[in-house]
Parts: sequence; structure tokens; C-alpha cells
Amino acid sequence: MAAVVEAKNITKAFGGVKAVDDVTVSVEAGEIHAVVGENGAGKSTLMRILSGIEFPDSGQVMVEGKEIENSAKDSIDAGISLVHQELSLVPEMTVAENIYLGGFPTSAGFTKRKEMKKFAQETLDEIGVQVDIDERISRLSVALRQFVEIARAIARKPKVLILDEPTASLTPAETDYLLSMLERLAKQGLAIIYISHRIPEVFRLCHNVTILRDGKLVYVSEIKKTTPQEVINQMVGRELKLDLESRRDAKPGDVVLSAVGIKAPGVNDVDLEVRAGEIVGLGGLVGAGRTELIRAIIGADNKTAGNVHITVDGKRQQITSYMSAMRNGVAYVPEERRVDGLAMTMSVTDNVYLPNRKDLAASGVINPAKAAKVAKELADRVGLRPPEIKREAGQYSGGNQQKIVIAKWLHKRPSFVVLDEPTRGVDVGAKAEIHRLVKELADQGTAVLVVSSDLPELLELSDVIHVVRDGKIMGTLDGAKADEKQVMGLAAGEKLVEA
Amino acid sequence: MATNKEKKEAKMRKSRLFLAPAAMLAASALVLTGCAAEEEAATDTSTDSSSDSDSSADAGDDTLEVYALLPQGNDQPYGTTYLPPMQAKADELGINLTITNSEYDGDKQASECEVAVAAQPDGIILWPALADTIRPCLEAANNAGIPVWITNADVNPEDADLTYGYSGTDSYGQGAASAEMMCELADGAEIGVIQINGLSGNSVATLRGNGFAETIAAECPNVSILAEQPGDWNKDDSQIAASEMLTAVGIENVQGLYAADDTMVAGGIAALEARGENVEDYFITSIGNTFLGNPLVIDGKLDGTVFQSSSWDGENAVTGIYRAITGETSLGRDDDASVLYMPNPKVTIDNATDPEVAPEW
Amino acid sequence: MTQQDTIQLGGGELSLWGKIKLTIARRTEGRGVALLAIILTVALLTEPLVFTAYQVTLGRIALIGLVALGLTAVILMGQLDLSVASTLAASGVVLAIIPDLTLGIIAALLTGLLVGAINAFGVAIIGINSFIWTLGMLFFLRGVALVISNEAPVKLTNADAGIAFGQPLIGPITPRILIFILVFIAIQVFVSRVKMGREFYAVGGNPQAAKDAGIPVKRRIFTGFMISGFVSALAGVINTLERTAADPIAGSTVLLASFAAAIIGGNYLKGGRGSIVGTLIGAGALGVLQVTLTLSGVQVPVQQIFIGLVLLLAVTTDPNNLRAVLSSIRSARSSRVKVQKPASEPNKSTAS
Amino acid sequence: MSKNEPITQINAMAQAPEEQPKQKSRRGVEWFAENGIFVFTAVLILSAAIFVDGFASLQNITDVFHRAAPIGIVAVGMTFVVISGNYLDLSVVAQVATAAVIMIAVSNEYGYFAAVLAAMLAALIYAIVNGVAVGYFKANAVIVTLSTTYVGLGLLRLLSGGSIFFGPPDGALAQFGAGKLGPVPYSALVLVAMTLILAFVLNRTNFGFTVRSFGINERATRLGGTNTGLVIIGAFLVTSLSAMIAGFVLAAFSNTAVSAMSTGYDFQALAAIIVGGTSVFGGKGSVLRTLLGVIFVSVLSNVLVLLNIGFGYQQMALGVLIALAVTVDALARRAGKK
Repeated sequence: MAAVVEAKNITKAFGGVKAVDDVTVSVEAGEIHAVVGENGAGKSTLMRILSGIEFPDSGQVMVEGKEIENSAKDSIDAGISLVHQELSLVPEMTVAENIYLGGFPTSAGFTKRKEMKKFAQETLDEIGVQVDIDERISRLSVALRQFVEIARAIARKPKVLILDEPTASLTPAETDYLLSMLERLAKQGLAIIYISHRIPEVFRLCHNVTILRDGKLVYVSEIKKTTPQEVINQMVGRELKLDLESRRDAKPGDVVLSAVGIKAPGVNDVDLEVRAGEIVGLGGLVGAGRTELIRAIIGADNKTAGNVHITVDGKRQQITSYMSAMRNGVAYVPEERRVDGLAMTMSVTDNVYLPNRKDLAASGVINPAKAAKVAKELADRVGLRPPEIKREAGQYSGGNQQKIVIAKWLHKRPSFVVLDEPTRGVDVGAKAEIHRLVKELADQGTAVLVVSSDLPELLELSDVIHVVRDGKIMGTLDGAKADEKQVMGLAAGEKLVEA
Repeated sequence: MATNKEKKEAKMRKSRLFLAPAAMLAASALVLTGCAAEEEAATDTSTDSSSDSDSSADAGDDTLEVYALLPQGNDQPYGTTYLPPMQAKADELGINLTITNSEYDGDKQASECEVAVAAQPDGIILWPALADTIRPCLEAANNAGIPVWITNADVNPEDADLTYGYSGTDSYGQGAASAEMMCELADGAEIGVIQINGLSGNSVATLRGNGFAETIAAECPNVSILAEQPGDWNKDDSQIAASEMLTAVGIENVQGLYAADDTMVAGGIAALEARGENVEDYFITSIGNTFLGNPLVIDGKLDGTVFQSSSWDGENAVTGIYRAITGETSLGRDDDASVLYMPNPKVTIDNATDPEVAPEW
Repeated sequence: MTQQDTIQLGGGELSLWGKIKLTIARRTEGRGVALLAIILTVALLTEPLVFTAYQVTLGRIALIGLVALGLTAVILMGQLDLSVASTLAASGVVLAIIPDLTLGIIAALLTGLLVGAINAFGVAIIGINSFIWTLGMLFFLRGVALVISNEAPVKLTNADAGIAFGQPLIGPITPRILIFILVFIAIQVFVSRVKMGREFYAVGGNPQAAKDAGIPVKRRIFTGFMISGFVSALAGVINTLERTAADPIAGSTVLLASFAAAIIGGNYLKGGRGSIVGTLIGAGALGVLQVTLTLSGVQVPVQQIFIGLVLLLAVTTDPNNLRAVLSSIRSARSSRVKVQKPASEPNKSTAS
Repeated sequence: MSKNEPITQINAMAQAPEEQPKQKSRRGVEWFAENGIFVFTAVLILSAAIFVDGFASLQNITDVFHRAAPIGIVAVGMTFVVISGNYLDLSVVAQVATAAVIMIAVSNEYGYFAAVLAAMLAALIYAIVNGVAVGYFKANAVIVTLSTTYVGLGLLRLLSGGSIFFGPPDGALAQFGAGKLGPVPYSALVLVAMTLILAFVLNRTNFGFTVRSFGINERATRLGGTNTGLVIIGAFLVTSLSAMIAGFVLAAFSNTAVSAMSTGYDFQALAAIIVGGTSVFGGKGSVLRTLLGVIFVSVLSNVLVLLNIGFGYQQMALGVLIALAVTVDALARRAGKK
């Protein structure tokens, strides 16, 4: 059978880094094709190229043998429908309207509501989802919104359906249903590209699997001819380039952070401890609840239950809000540095100054010379390049921006540092420097908590690794002995490979 | 189903959330209306029962219900001193007043007029916010058989037939009177004056301004108006405007100053004084004879102003509507009793201390 | 593998009461309705005249609400239009200075459309914050109205036509009320039934999704501002006709009242949430409140305080705002509750 | 801190971010958006001095300052609310009038000290109500300050009875209001002093810093350990205190006070801030720019009066000016993005 959709020799680079490197994928009608890989392996970029949102640097996308122009509209017209990872629904419109957003059936400008609702209902019936089509999206659960997104893609009568991590926000029962629904659709002749980290799902659902690693295609196989173990091996698959000397000797001291019974949206009753001089890593997949967990712990987001205590110099303090966390020496390097971390149009000095105001200007009056001196010291310490502290933060590259975010916390000598994806989107050199800084902090006796989807990074840095899935800690590994497969196995829902 | 129960609880929480502000609103509503009623009672100490909050017209006995539709009230100095004598007179005559304030918004006053007509009172006192816009209100009142008495600022001549009478000043005449004084002061000499008007677009401002300018043109062409700007009824704005006009036309060309009220003339005088000019060398006239203007007249700084009595104005508005209700006057302005012109004596240094022109606002 | 045919994710079958509750929960007008109910109750108890003379009350609601209806179209897209009151004044003067009535009305309404188009040009094409751009328009049009009216009220050439216009048409219904109802129906139908109007919600609620779905966002912004300009001009025409003269400084109380009506009616200033019905309810609440206060002879300063407090309550009790405040209070409180739990549990771990 | 030996090694690996050369035309627009107000003000003043009779006289300079002072004091204070990204404070109208009435009415009875205390209390109440509603309830600043304007003016009229209040003609207040240093009235000195103080507060204090950074990135500011609710209350407090001082200056200048005296100050002050080039998106802007905006608008009004051009044209000119200022800013931003 001929391929419905074929991506040939696709290459796409962002700022010199090849996100997708000469990848070819083809999917036939009725086939469910899994594309798997670690976070950042290039899956999402490939799918965005397939659906016309991004343009490839080279290579072409063919649908039923015809090359398509690269635009979202052409892709849709050609029959490629993408179910976004980020929800792209209008919150205050009804289910039916969202399914037909931008393309309501009309007569003389008037929306043919009856027809629209009938079509919407038919689409929902087709995928077997019962939901009130007059309900506004803002009142639906995240899971339901996900199904509406799928209905919207189906309503375009696609030949190829692409789903990007569709089960991230679903319960097991909902996931179960989604998978059987996709099987049904495939039997009706739809070609489906299924992106997921979740190995059991892939093995239950898919016919073939393509594995990407660091933007390259590394493995294609019929699912029957492979094993979960093999897939995980291929996903992780790189040589253990961990330089064992780069691991430090941890000498954990007293417990600094103690969190008990933390509950928050996406976090389900978690206990956590971090000791002085210890680096604790939180592994797991995107959407597992790691960011939500740390934000709830330090009070950056509201939690619904649980106690958090910080012990500094033998004094045990309760953390009730982000302000109290700050007062007790918590430093937070957030995941979204453009949104949460930096004031992009402010200078490096100003960004460094922001969390250190009380210390640098106890009287409330800024001493520009002192602020500049501190900023300069910190810029040198983190290796900011170029070390021009008067430059706006937004004019630096991603790696240097991240260094600024870290630098601004170093002056206070924090007792507990939380880093969320500290090296995402950062070049190799900056990454090494950031790792060095993190280790240095721990060596000086700081308690460090690191969230990372980058397995080598997690293994290199962590003394202890907790793997999070569905808002819970699924397993705890000794950082010195754990390997990537164990972490990935826990994160993807397989049993511990080697107990 | 636990989730259902949770949902229910969430909903109940929501409805409680919802009820709290609602209850607060209701409470504050009651408190405030209560307060208002109390205030009414407090102002009506002189009469026995006229302040019953029951506003229906057929209250039996001889209490008369009257709506007074004013464009100002406690938000302006004139209105502030206009209201108490009005209320006192109403108490004396057994009239229950309901007072509104449209803040010089013609549309709002028209709407208040509709409310008043619908309430079917015994009479309506109307102080037009905008003379050009009140004809529909007059017609509505007429159709409902409610007599309307105009106060403070008269309607246009073609609308007079729809009213029972008018008491108050003649804004155009006040401007004219001020102009006459200016003419006398100039005494045939060729002089230049600058003119400070009220708020742009305001009808009293327009009438007074036209009254002054047209009378000057007609009676003493030797006086020329060199520049005019609005002073917005404010002392500070008029002081700046006056000073800038002096610069614009050259202070050496200016021998006189007219402002549409005493507050603004005080600003004009301050502008001259700030330049170190001897104010007594200038011919200065205005309108009002207020607490601010009267001392200036006595000091010899303000050469002439036109007295306007807010108490006369307020009292006679009630006297007028009482006449209309009791049949002393009828529709149209045919009766002698249908027009009460406020005596608008010119006030100069000669009579500034007379008790009959004692300032009131 | 269990084979299911459907998955039940919504609420399932509902009782009648459940359906009513669902309908209430779905609407955004909740606070407006509650406020209206309270005001109606207080009015009924203190000033029954508000209801017996309903045409007067309706007239006041129409006065406040007409401009607010047009404004809502803009607010739904997350924009503001500060120039509505000046548009009202300027179009009124345009009508009055043109001797021919029909021509005057056409010119006045075209003025409104032109103003709307210029507003939209600044917002959609140049890309300026609508608050600031329409602030400039507010000053400019106020100046225009003063200049072309020669800074004085302008009498309508055909005053009789104006007076006739103010008379009731059907029963006690005046043309103003009738036009108000028609405009309400038109805009309500437009934003709830017509594709283009319905997309206003998408433009306000999720501009990126709207763009991705192929909705011409800029064109919609033009439509919205032109609706707002046209309706303001229409209000100016009605006012000028009814009063037989145009006031260049008219509308001083309109701008703030129409914003208040839209806010009380549950329209979300960031766009995407709200309804024309809500604005009608908000205007209704404000109108009845004002008439009641007028009838009971409450002093104007007290009326102002009252309206200010109502507005403050309306804006601080936005469910989203309240939820945020309450959730942070709850979060701080949750920390103070000691967590009791057994030493070890499966699925949970305590590090090192 | 320990020494960082590994740094040199890694330095070699790190790539320095390449600086993109800016095109000349883009720079031109950006430069114009940054410095246009200085050029415009200078050109306006120069051409007025040359072409308008009487403009350059000492007396006229005094008049311009009188025009600029009260509105300018309000505007430099309100710059804080604008920079924090909250549009404006409409309630300055009520606040200026309240302060002026309190200053004259209370000082006539109880002296200046009591008057200042009472006015400060009023300013504090305004700031807290506005700031809590905007900062903690996240309510829209326009609507919040609109409702406090209603309540505030209502209370003022209720309590003052709407009367006009006079100060004694030779009281200290009146003397201050009429006082001059050369051609510069004391009120303008107050404006300059306020500008300097507030520029210092905005640029050189922790509080001013958080106001600016809040306007640029609210979330980063919060995660930098700032109580953002307090920052908003503080921004409103600066505005309220400035409105109070403007009320004092206005009361001193006219030696009278009435509740209707500051009508229009809300949008006029905002217009001056925008003309000065402070962005309503928050973050960008300065107190000095606002001062320039005030001077520009005041000079323009002065010139139009000197040319005996009607009030309507003055309003039109202000509208066009706002449109021009924001258009230049928008074009610059667009150029900067490309």
C-alpha cells in the first residue's frame, strides 16, 4: 500500500542547532505510526513541519504522492490535521463552535447553528465522545478539551491525523478510551502519527515505531518485531559519555528542605526531603507534574494541602508563601526564563539587582556603583559573555540568559536552590558551565533540587533521583548507580528494569 | 459519586460567595436610603409632616408635591446657597420638594423631566440645563397637566407659552448690564478690553458673553474687545487665561477687563496684580457680587458688578410654582404675576456695603 | 482490552433543576442579574412608581444603555473605546448644523462610522493600544464638536420634527426605546448568531487561535469599532432630535455610565467573555437605580457614592479575581494544618 | 567565594552571541521615538519665541509655569501608576479637589498642620482602596479608579456642601501662591522639586525599581521576591500624594477651593505622560519625560491662547498630539522587532 503521507529528508535548524536532521518518515492508510524520543529529540518540530506551521530548511512533505506547499492552510487542505500539544481552543465559545472555529457553516452570514451543531454532534459521535456541544470550553476539564481538540481535527475530514502527547492530561480510563478510539479510526483508513513517550501506549496501539534521538532518525521497526526494552535503549541509546570524574563526592548534611503531603493541581500527595550539600534530581516526562510540584513547594503557586519547612542554621521555618520562602534563602530558577525569569528589557545589572535589593540597598536607595560591582562579579563567576552588565538581558543568547537567571541568586548565598530545566535550549558550553555552578553550590553546602528532562544531565548532577509520573513519585534511585534506562522505565510507566 | 458531591459543594461555595456581596449591597442600599430620608427630615425641622417620604401626590391634606429639576446643587457654590432658602420657602408653603441635579447634562435633565412627569406631582420647577433642549420636557408636562415654573435661567421666547412663569435673572441682561457699566467707565474714550467667558458650550456662559459683547457693540463702539477666552468659572483657569491674553494683545493696549462672574474676575485681577499693575487704573466689571467679588468692589479693585441673589432665586422659584398651582397664574405669560425678575442692581463702590446687596454666595 | 463505544465525560442526564443550574452557571451575567434583582426589590419597596411609569424607566435605560451596547462589541474583542461620548456629541452637532434633517442624520451616522474606522485603523493597523488611541480621539472629537458648533448649543432647524420624534409611537414606547430595542436585538443577533459577530469572542478570547483558524482578526476589529462608532452616533442623533438641539459638550455622564453598564453586566475587559444581554442587564440595573434614587429625592452626592460603590463591588467580585484571592488565602492556611501520615507508604518516598 | 579555575577551559567552548548590526533607518526611528520629545519641545519653544509676539516675555514664562505646575505635579506622580502598567488613576480628579478643599477649609479653622495631616489621611485612603483593588484583586485600574472617583467626589460634595472656600488674602498660603523666584512661580519650583524627587525615587530606590520591573515583567518581579500587591499600592500612593500636593498648589494659587476645580485633570495628566513618551504598556518611561510632556502641552496651549485660537482647536491639537506620539512609538517598536 502506498504511503498517505511522506516526509522526505527533512532538516531544520534553530540557531545553528539541528533540531531535525535528515529525517524520513512515511505512514500508510490505516497505519498507526509511533514517533518516540526523549524530550527535545525533535519530534514536535518534525510534526510542526508536517502540519505546515514550520518550514523545513530542506526536504519535502508529500501527501498521496503530491508535494505540498508549506503553509498551515495547504496542509489542512491536503488532509493533514494536527492535534496540538498546547490547547488552541477559544475558552468562551461552545464546543460546537470550537470544532468549527473559523469555518462555521453559514447562510448569508448567519451561522447555521442547527447544521453546525448537527455536524459537531456527528463528529463527536464518530469518535464516541459524549459532551454537551453547547457547553463553553472554559467550563470543561482539561481532558475534555483534549477530546474536543481531537474532534476538531477529525471534523476536517483528514487523511492523516497527528497527535502530540495526547494522553499527557488524561486519566488511565480516558487514555484507554482514546487508544481504542484511535484504533477504530485507523481501521476506517485514517493514517495516524502518534507521538508519545509512553512506551506501553505505543506497544498497545501502534503498528510501527520511529525513534528520533538528537534530531536524527535512529531506529524504525514494526512494533511486533521489537520490545519495550529495545525501544528504551534506542531512545536513550547514546554512549555513556558521562565522565565519572565529573561526578562529585556528595557529603549530605542535615535536612534543609522537608515537604510533607504536598497536594496541588497536578501534584498528588508528595513527600520530599533535600539535605545540605545534596543535589536531588526530579526526573520524569514533560507534564508529569514536576514543575507543579516544585512551584507548590516554594509557594510560587498555591497548594491545596501540605507543609513545607526549611531549616537554616538549625532554625526550622515554615514556608507559607513565596515571600517566606525567599526570606528563608530559597532561590528559584524557573523553567520559562522569558516569562518568569528575566525582565528582558532591563539590563543585566537590574536583573541581578531584582532579588538582592534588600541586601544591596538596605536603606532603600540604590547604589549604582555597588550594584554594578556585584553584577560584574556575578557575571564573571557564571561566565557571562560578553560580560557587559549594561546590556539588556533580551540581547543575550539563551545560554547567557540562563546564566543571568542563575547569577541573580548567587549573591544571597541561598540555602536551598531549585532549578527547573536549567539547560533547556542552551548551547553545550553554557551547559557545562551551568553544571559546574550547580555542583559548586552543592559543594558549598547548599541543598539543590533539579528538575531535568535531560537524562545525562540528571544522572551527572544528581545524588538522588526521584522519578515523577502523574503527580506522584514513582521511584527513587541512587544517582551514582542509576542509569538512563531505569529512569526512562519509571517515567514511561514500565516496571523498574533492574530492581 | 464523590465528584458530584464535591461539585455540589463547590457550587454552594460559589453561591455563598455570590450572596455575600449581594447581601452587602442590599444592606448598604437600605442604610443609604435610610440616611437620605433622615437627612430630608433634618432639613425640614420647621414643618410638621411635610417630609414624609411618601411621595405620592394624592396624600390627602394640603401638602403639595413639587419636583425641582436643577442642573446644579451641592456641587456648586451658587446651588449650595440656592437650596436652603428654597427648602425653607417650600416648608413655609406646605410644599414637599423632590430635587434633582443633572450636572448641566441636557440629556440627563430630560430624563429626569420624564421621571417627574410620570410621578404626576402638583408642579415642576425647572432650571434649564440647556435652554435650547427643554421644549420636549415642557410639552410633556403640559400634556400631563402639570404646571411648570422656570427658575434662574429663562427658556427661549418661543417656548415661554408652555410655562406658567419665570423667576430669576436675565443672563443676557446681566451681561448687558455689565457692558453698560463698562461703557460708563470708558466715558467715550477709545479703550481696549479683554473678555473672560464661562465654560465653553455652557448656555449661561454663552448668554452672558453675547449680552456683554452685543451691548458693547451697540452702545459704545469706542470700546473694543481685543481677545476672549474661557475661564471655566474657575479662578485659577481665568487668571492664566487673562494673563496670556494680556501678553497676546499687549498690556499697553488694554484698559479694561470683563469676566462673566466674580470668581473669574478675581482671577483676572490677580493676573494684573501679579504683573505689578495698579488694578485701580483699569476698568473692570463682572457679574455676581459674591463673597469673593464684593470685597473687591469695596477695595476699589472691581469697578462694577451685577448683584445676583441666590436666596431670592431659590425662594421665588417656590413662590412661583405656588402661584401656578393655586391658579394665580396660568399657562403662558399673560398674567402680571407670571414673571418675577430678580432685581439685578449694579453694584459699585457707592452701594457695595448696602444691606440689600449683601453678598450671599 | 475493553472495547467501549462511547466515553461519558460530561455531566450526563440532568434533572430540570440541574438544567436550570447549568444554564445559570454557563452565563456570565450572574452578578448583573443579582444586582438587578436587589435593585428591583428595593425599588419595589420604596418607589413603586419605577414600575408603574415603566416607560420612563425604559427611557432612562435606553439613554444609558444604547452607547453601552455598541461599546460591548469592542469590549468583547478585548479593546476599549473612550471616544464614544465625544462621538455622540460631535455627531449631534453635525446633525444640527445641517439644515436638511435627512441629510443631517445620514451625515451624523457617517461621522460615527468614520470615527470607528479611524479608531480601528490606529488599533489594528498601526498597532496602538486602543485605550490610548481612543483617548486621543476623545480630545480630538471634543474639539471638533466645539469648533463646528462655535462653542454654543446648536438648535435644530426643524424643531417640530424633533418634538414629534420624542412622542410615543406604540403605547408608551417612544422611538428612542424602540431604536434601543432594535439595536439590542441587532447586536445580540450579530454576536450570537452571525458568523462574523460570533468570531468577536474568538478574537477576544484567544487571538492566536483565531488567527490560526483563519479568522481575519484585523477586519473583525474594524467591524467592532465601526459598530461602536455607529451606535454612539445613533445615540447622538436620538438625543439631538429629542431635545431639538445639539450640545457640543453632551455626553459628559455617558462615557462612564456606559462602561459601568458593560462591567456590571459581566463583560470581561480583557475580552472574550461577556454578552450583549449582560450589558442590557447592567444598563437596566443602573437605570432603575438612578430612577429610584431620583424619585426618592436622594441628594446627588449620595447617588454618586452609591453608584461608585456598586461599581467597585462589581469589579472586585469578578469570579476570577475572587477565586485567585481565595486560593492564595487557602494555600497559606493549608500550610498551618499539620499533615498526619504513617511513616512509610507505597508509591511515596522520602529521600536519603 | 572559591576560585573558578574551570572557567577558562569552558570559555573557549562558549559562543559569544553575535551582535546584529542595526540598519540605519531603524536606528533613526528608534532614536526619534527615544528623543523626539526633546526635539519637539525645543522646536516648539524656539519657533514660538521667534514667531509669536510676547511668548518670550518674562511674564509669559511665568504664565506657562502656572499652567504647567498643578497638572504637572499630578502627571509626574501618575507616571508611577502608568509605568507599573496600570493605565492611569482617574480618581486624581477627586483627590486634587479634596486636597484643595481640605487645605483651605481645614486650615481656616485649625491651621495648616491639621490641614496637611487631614489631606494626607485622605490620600492614604485613596491609595489603599485603589491599590488593594488593583494589586490584590487584580481588578482593572480604569474601572476601580472610576468608582473611587464617584465615591470620592460624592463624599467631598456631601461634606463640603459644595461651597466655595476662601483663604485669608494675606495668609501664608496665598503668599506662597503668588510668590515668585524671578519669573518662576513657587508652584513651578514645587513641580521641579517633585520631578527631581520622584525621578530619584523611580530610578534610585528599591521601590521605584520594583515599580519599573513590575511594569516590564510582573511574574519575574514576583519571583524576585517582591510583594507585588504592595508595589501597586505604593504606585497609587505616590500618585495620591502628588495629587494632594497639586491640590495644595492649586489652592494656594487661586486662594479658593471648590469641589469642581480639577475637572479634566485625569485625562489631561495622562495626555502629558503619553506625549512625554512613557509607554502605557508599562516599564518604559521616566518622570523627566513626563515633565517634558507637561511643558510641551502647556507651551502649546499658551501659544494657542496667545494667537487667540479657540478652545475647540486646542482640544483637537491635543488629540492629534497623542496620536502622533503613540504612532511614532509604535513604529519604533515595530522597527526594533524586525
